[in-house]
Amino acid sequence: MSLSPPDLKLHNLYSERDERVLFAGLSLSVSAGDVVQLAGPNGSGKTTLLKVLAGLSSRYEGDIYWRGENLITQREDFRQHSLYLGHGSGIKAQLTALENLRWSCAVRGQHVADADLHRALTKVGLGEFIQQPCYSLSAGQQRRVNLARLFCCPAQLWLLDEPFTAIDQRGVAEIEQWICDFADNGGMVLLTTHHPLSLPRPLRRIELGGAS
Amino acid sequence: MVFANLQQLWQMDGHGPYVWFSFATSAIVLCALVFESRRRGRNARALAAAAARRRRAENQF
Amino acid sequence: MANWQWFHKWGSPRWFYQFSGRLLPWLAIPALLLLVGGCVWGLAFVPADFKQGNSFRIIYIHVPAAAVAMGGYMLMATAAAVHLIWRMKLAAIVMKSAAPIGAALTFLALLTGAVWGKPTWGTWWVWDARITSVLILFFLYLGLIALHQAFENRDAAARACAVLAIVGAVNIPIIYWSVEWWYSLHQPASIKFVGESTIHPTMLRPLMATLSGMYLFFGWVLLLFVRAEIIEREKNTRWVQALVSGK
Amino acid sequence: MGTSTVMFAVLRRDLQAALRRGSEWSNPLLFFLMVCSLFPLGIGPERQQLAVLAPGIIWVVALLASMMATDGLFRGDYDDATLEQLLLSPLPLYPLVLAKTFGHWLVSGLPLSLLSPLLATILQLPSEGLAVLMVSLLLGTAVLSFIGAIGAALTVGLRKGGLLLSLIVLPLYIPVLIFGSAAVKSAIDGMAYLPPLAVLAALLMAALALAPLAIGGALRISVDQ
Repeated sequence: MSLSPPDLKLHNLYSERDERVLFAGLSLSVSAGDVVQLAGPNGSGKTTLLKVLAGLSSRYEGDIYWRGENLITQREDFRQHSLYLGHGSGIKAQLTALENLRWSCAVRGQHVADADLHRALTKVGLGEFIQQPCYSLSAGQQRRVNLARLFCCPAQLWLLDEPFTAIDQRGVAEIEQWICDFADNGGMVLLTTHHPLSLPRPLRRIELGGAS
Repeated sequence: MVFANLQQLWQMDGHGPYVWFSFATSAIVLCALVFESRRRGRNARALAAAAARRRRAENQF
Repeated sequence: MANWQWFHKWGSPRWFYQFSGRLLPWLAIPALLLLVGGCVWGLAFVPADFKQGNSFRIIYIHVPAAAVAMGGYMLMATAAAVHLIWRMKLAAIVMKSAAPIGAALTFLALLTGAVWGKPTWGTWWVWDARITSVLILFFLYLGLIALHQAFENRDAAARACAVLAIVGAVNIPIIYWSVEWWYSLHQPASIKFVGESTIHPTMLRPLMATLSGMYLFFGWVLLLFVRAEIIEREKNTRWVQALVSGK
Repeated sequence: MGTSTVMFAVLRRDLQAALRRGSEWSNPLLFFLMVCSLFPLGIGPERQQLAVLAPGIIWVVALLASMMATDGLFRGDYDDATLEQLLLSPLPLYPLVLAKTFGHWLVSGLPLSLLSPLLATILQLPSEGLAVLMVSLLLGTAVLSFIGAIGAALTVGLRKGGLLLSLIVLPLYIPVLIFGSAAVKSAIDGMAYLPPLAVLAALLMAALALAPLAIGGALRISVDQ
């Protein structure tokens, strides 16, 4: 859509697990404002693809380009500008939501003032649970602590693995809105989900599991 | 030869059992390594042959 | 890239399979000749040691086994480094195949060392510096084999074992030096377990024969293990299937 | 944000998490206390006999307690997926892993060393050896933590990692055990105890410099399953 070269370009990506092909010849280019949904049955390699992009898995063939350069040479810059939210809870149960978030930002080398942390937590609806240890929160609320990272760690690319799990109906609509706002401001989103997405903006669906 | 006859070679002034036991077990272990490598080779070739037959069967249909 | 050509060619399992095929007889025959000849020479044609009597003849199998087991570990560490740096599959296969052979030779060194201790020291197990170091080397081998089996995925297993092999190789000199120091601490005046240099040259020559024979034997058996592993891993490729059905 | 502030943040979180859950730092200590008091029951109460064996006993049990503690070093983070965030940080992994392992030593090795004089008196260790025992344990348990962390990183992705960890790491612990107990013995016999302590310190420097490289590499491999 935009004239500038795509920020993220996948070329002929191939991966297999236990002698079963997950995806083959997968080519995709993502640029500012794109929202791409990776759909497909369970075990069709959606999570594997996200892990490959995030740099957590190296079991793939093919090339990935970030801003025109090969991703392998751009590892640090890519990690600075991308944010990966995986399956796990991503938080320590004995710590409070605030402490978890402070650690998540510190690990990325980004100093975030407590005020911003508070704002991020209230935005995801955990305003009054900030000082409680996370084991006293519900599964949905614990996921929201993880989602709060989206608002205090600046990034251009979101890699979201099943962001809607354990989130109630109202929450799903909220998250869809966040994704739209982020994409409208030039962000890129790659997410895997089973929910039928209803976004007011164009959405690209990539079917995995041999269909693509 | 340093020993007068085979009997002395076997006795080795009393140290015979230790020496011959060591050499015997060494021979056994080294031969076991060679047989193990042969066995792995045979298994691998059998797997490859089976894969080859499967490939030929697929190509016919 | 041209000068790296041989390196990537060398790393391709298919090329290595053919190359090693030609190499096998040149390793096997001299290995067996040197080993058997050296042993017969050491057993029957060398005068007994005036202090220890005939039990010293065990040296002709104990020292080669211990030395090649150590050499095998260092070879594994090198293959591990090559695999981690250049992701060469062949190096992973070499590392995986060298572990059981090294472990078997270390066990052999331990067994012959213990049996040798009986007539010389009167007990089956002597906490001598060399024997203790060989025992620790045996534990390192077992640790590597156990780690390799613990992983379901073969690639992850190879890379994890590569890290452990390199960490082990860095630690081996420290372990050997600390065991030597520990042994000298407790028995400063005791006679040193017969080192190569102290024995008479005529006794030394057969040792050189069995030692080089053992190295060649290690190379031969390693190639056999590696070739079997290559066939098993590449069983779905055309060249392997042609090779197998061609036979 | 400078690397040191990030390291401090990683350290702070781990200490908070560990102190909130008492079991993480009290288990190795209780193990150390109980197992040390088993030996007199096995060997017999005579003072002279125990005094000779005490340095070795305390050092072996400290080594086992430290190894038990390192199993949980990365497993907690692996299970709740915070380990991924560590690996995806734009910062190099070396300082992060260094801070994490140091934090783990503060929780396991340090209390062990501070408790050791109490154990020494139980095991009739002569008083000349007490100070050197504590110093040797302070240095030694730090080295054990870094070597153990390599094993923990290698086995974090495996279900039954605990036993395998001991098989991998124990051979690498041997030099630390040798020089640690030797330092205490020579202090008791009135001989020069500084050389073995110096070697322990050298092992610590080597571990500080090299271990995080292996730990980082091993973590990336374990997560890459």
